[in-house]
Amino acid sequence: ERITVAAAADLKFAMDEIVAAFQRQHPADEVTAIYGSSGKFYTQLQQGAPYDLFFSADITYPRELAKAGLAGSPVQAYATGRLVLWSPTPDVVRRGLTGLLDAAVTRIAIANPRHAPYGRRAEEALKAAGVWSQVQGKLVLGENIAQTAQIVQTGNAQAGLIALSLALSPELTRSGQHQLLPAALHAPLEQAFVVTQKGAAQPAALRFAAFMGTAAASAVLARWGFEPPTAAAVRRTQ
Amino acid sequence: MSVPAIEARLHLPWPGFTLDVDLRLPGRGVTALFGHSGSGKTTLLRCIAGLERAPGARVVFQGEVWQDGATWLPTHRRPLGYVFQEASLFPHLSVAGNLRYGLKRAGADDSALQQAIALLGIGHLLERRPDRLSGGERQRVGIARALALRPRVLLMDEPLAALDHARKKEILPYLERLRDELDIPILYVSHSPDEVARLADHLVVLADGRVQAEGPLAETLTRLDGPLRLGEDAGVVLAGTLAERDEAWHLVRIDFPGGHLWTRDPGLPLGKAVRVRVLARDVSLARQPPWSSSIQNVLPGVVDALAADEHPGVALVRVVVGDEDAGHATLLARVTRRSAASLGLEPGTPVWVQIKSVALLEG
Amino acid sequence: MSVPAIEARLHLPWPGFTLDVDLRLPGRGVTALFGHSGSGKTTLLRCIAGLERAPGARVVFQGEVWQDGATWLPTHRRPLGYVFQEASLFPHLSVAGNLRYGLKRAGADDSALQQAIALLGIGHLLERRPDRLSGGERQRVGIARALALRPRVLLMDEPLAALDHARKKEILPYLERLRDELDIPILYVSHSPDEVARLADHLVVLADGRVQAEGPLAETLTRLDGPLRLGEDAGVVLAGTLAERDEAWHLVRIDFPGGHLWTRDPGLPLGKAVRVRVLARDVSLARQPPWSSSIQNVLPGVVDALAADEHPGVALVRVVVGDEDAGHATLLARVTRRSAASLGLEPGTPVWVQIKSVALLEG
Amino acid sequence: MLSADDWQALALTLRLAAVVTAILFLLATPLAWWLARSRWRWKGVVTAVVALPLVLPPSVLGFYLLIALGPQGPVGQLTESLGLGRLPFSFWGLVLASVVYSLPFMVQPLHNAFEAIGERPLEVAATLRASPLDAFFSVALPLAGPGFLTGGILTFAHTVGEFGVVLMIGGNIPGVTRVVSVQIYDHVEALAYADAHRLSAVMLVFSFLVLLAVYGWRGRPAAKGAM
Amino acid sequence: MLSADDWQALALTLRLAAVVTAILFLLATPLAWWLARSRWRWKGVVTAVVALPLVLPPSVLGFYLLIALGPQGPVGQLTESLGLGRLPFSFWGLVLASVVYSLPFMVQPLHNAFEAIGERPLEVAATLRASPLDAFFSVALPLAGPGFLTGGILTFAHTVGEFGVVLMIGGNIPGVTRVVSVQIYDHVEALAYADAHRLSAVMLVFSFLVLLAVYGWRGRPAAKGAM
Ligand SMILES: Nc1ncnc2c1ncn2[C@@H]1O[C@H](COP(=O)(O)OP(=O)(O)OP(=O)(O)O)[C@@H](O)[C@H]1O
Ligand SMILES: Nc1ncnc2c1ncn2[C@@H]1O[C@H](COP(=O)(O)OP(=O)(O)OP(=O)(O)O)[C@@H](O)[C@H]1O
Ligand code: MOO
Ligand SMILES: [Mg+2]
Ligand SMILES: [Mg+2]
Repeated sequence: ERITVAAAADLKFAMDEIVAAFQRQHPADEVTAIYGSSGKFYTQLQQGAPYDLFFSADITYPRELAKAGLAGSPVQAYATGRLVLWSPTPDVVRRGLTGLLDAAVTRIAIANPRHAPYGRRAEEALKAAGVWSQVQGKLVLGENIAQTAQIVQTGNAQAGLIALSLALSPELTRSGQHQLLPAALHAPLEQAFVVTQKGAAQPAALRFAAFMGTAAASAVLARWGFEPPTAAAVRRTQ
Repeated sequence: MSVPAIEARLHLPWPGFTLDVDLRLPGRGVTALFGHSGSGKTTLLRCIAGLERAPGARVVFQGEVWQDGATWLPTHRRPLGYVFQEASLFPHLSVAGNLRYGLKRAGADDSALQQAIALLGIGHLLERRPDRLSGGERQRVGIARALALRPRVLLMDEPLAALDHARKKEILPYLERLRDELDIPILYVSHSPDEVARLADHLVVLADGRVQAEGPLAETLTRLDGPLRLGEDAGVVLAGTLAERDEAWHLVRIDFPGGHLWTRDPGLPLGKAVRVRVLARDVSLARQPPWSSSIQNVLPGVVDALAADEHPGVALVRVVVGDEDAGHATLLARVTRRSAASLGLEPGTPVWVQIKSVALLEG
Repeated sequence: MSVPAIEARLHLPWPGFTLDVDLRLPGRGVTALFGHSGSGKTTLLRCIAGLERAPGARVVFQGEVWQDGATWLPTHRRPLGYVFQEASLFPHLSVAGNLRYGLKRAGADDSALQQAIALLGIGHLLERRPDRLSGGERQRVGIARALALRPRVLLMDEPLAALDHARKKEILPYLERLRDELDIPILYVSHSPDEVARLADHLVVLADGRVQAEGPLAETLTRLDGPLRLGEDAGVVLAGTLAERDEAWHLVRIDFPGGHLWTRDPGLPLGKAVRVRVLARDVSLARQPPWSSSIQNVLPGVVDALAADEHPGVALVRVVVGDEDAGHATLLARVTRRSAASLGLEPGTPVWVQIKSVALLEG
Repeated sequence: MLSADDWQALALTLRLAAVVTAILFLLATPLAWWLARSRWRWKGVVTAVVALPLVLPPSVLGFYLLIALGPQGPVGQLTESLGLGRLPFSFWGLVLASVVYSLPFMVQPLHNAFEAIGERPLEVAATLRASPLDAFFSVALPLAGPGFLTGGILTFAHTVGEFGVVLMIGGNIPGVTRVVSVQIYDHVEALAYADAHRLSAVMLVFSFLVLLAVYGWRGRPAAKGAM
Repeated sequence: MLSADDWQALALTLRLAAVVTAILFLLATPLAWWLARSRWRWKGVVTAVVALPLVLPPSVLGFYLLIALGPQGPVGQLTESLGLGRLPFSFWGLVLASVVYSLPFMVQPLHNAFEAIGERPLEVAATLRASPLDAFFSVALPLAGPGFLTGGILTFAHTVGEFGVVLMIGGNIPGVTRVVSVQIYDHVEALAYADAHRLSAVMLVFSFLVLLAVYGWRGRPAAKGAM
């Protein structure tokens, strides 16, 4: 049985491993994971996209889907993302968010706050650090968090606020360093998924949803820097 | 005009030029369209072919209505052959491709094409692309392409203008044969009085989009007052028969109502009907019978009328030759006014008509 | 050929055709290029203009090397005027735009253009777009466009082919004046022996890309054996002067070495040098002086040579007129062989040469 | 060198581009012909409408197509009532979107090419008994050759290079809608640059060879003129 | 009706498209001329190279431009050593990317148009004393009119509609690189469909009017022919 999982860009590395683990347990199932911005998947699902599960980088999109009657399962929180300050220059990383005011830092990459959950949290963090208005002129916006990572990774921005899960990737660890931003600087990145209407009819989709609750899945998520879902998120999804 | 005719009533107003004609052309033979540059010859042909759509016009060909009121037969259904003024070959086809283009479509077989290729001397060009041809070569391919269709009427817009005399001399008899054997009417635009006199049975003179003169060739040519000033080429055409052959000297005698003429042997069988063209410039007049002159043809006649020619020093004299029994023929002579006076020429004067040379036209 | 000449040594091999000429043309007057369709006339003009690049060729114009070895003067720096075989007007410019295109670039003023516009009768077309012109109108615009530049040499590729006689008659004298007044050489491709005889001083006959005959017009025309078969248009051109005027009869007498001829008054001043063309077909021979004939011009002469003409029934006779004092002239007569025999014509026979008509060419 | 996924994406891309180009040849040819020859007074409006897809950013076009073809959209309801199912996220949905998206790239060159032919060749064909349809095929089409070449290349390439529309309406489904452009983008986003480079290189070399073959074959053009 | 941001994006888009079109007129004209007239044996290779940007998906092109123009890239090091700073995420970076991206859309129609002129008009111009350069401006350019129109429209529109490249290399900076296509996309992703519809509608109507003006002005083409 084949199923398609649409996953937020920050899940790129974690989800690949989860899928591999799942398939080891269910050799008959074939899972294809595709990655992109949560907002685009939401738009597509509204128009009947043939995805069986939707892993968002937040909790709002899945809830909206459920509200529209397009979900085939309850919304389930699966992780809490973390934001890091990443830069190829160790000095910038060391000095933290206030260091971004430095004249040597001319460009800072964040995801687009209007529709990328990581972007919204980045904006909150910069505001909380009191530098938002000063750094606004330096901001370049990625369409999603993976593209944001790629902007800094290629050196086109001296610093970026990206997902910890991406910062842990071999490419990024090799080419720069990161500093975890205190969780208190922004609202938690509550991430949730739903099985879609189409997926509800696919036993494999339900099996995959169930697999997310296993320790194996949680271990992978933890290894890629995701924290367990917050109590509030779990509450809201029930 | 006993045979069904071509009827064309056209009115086409353009800024600066209006075509306005009402013509009935004979259903066989060559009709020459004559007229200054810009007088509307091409436009007339295009209207007849259906390439130009004159609203309210009427075009009838041998009883078939091609255009009238709501009736409109599109060009490709009109059984015509058209030679454009500028040889318009398809640039994407070879010469052979151009020649064969119409064959299947017109349901014609290969024979007319092969004949046309041989006649027009384009056999060695068949594989060529049109942009590698000389001007005259292009024109010849254009002519062959139209002839290959075996059309029921030929519209030719200055087809020979780009060709040399030798080539013309080869093609003209072929067109004559076409006219006679296929019995199809030909509308022929030409600036060459030579070609016209040779080919045409009927003449239409256009000026400024209107018909200025029209009629059978013989009539139109002997009109002394006509608007048709052929200048050096004024003359008459006589219809006769090949009556005798002088093998030794390669000459033939042609009898016509009113007399006979000796001319070079064209190699045609005795008894054949032929036309001879006698130019006014080749005719001199004398009051006494000349002798021991190289001029072979001398006929007795009577002056019929005199008229001014284009130049004040010259006159055109119309002379009638023949008698009650043999019939009559009219000839034109161009003489200086001084000679006319010194010879005392006036209507009724008996004269000897000396004809220096005669052009024999077949058919 | 005392004046600096045009020198053209060209070798251009194409598949199926090779141009191979080595010409020295007079630096003034009209050189007619004659030859069958496809004989290389256009190609020759194009090489001289620099539109076709024959490697290794040599083209020199009045001492200026236009092409030789590494030397190559691009077309736009050659002070020539070119009339294309197909009137090639710029489709994006009006007639006026086409005419003015070269003016500034050649540094010419308006006067030549105005003259050309008037002469070619295209004043009413100036605002027109080229695709709204008739074939002849396009050609005339093309001629005017080249003339407006006041070029130092004119290359004309069948410029008058699309025009009617009346129009030609208007343009030819203008070209003659150009030739004489501007003193520029003109290379003139034409299929019309009429035009050639009238305009040309020098003749080049091409066949298959090679020069078949070449020389001053008068010489080339009286060569009985020449490869140049003018057919109906065989004849000679005599140079003379306008010596007397007969006001009453609108005639003039033209004296030339060897005799005189009466012809229509062209309206030129007495004493002017003129050329007259006498076609072989207009000349008859007699053993006795004719009298009371409308033929005005009768000269005594002696048969010089006889040659076969194109038709076995006809002969071309070369006759010398004049004497020790007055000088000599050569004339051609076309007579039937039967007449030649009955008159006993052979070299040395004294004859009366009757000339029926004469074409007066200016200059 | 390439993964099976990469090859699949390549094959899919070629298939998509070929189908779209073929459909557009059929669709755009009569349209361009009509545009080039009609004298209808509102022709300008039609020309402008045909050119409109040009200015729509692919993502926007994709969005509107998604809405139109989706279950609530007019086209979507039509296709469903016809039993064709839903087009978004299917190969034929991509085809439809690409046809709309690339329409002007086919129409414009053809329009120009047809216009450049002029009246005369068609008049000649008519005097040689060719009906207008016949003349269209035997004269206009061959003479418009360079236009067809350009239109075909622009369309094919444009479809191969398409990204925004596919991303929106294709949904990135392997073997169905995951074309090369999307696959490379995925490699990039996954920071798998080496994979991206390899696939890009293969595509580049392949495209280059195709273009070279086309332009090499085209050779020296016929010397025709505007006069 | 539109927000200030929307207007800013619109203005920026028009400016970008106008600059790119102008640059490409200057760049592509000599290139297309050379392609149409040269008889160099490797011309086919150049033609193919010029057409290559066609097949590169915009996102991929954007990615490679990002690398090339970035601090480690060859162009980036050049621009920095010239004191021009870095191009990515700047207006001129967008211009550069768009020029590369749209090059074939300008070159192809011009190439066809120049080729269709043929030799004759230029020969005539030469006999009328026009130097090759002069003839180019006074004869070839006017005769290639429809090609310029098509090239201009394709380029302008293609730049207006560009998305993938801008996404990669633009960085979505308001007033600098946030063009309309990105702005609409943002509206869509932010689920602000009403905003997206409004901006799309304004852009559509505006583009339609521009195209209508252009094609209306163009009117009936001159009757020229291939014969
Ligand atoms: N581009 C070309 N390539 C090969 N052969 C050519 C090319 N152009 C012309 N020819 C051939 O060269 C010969 C000479 O052509 P050219 O145009 O000079 O003839 P022409 O004497 O001007 O004839 P016409 O009186 O018919 O115009 C012809 O046989 C023609 O077929
Ligand atoms: N499309 C057009 N629109 C307006 N006037 C035109 C158009 N085509 C031709 N004319 C004009 O119509 C008149 C007749 O043109 P036409 O081509 O019939 O002349 P023609 O007798 O064939 O002349 P030629 O002997 O020079 O070929 C000319 O004055 C020409 O300028
Ligand atoms: O994964 Mo997102 O939707 O790019 O923040
Ligand atoms: Mg005409
Ligand atoms: Mg020629």
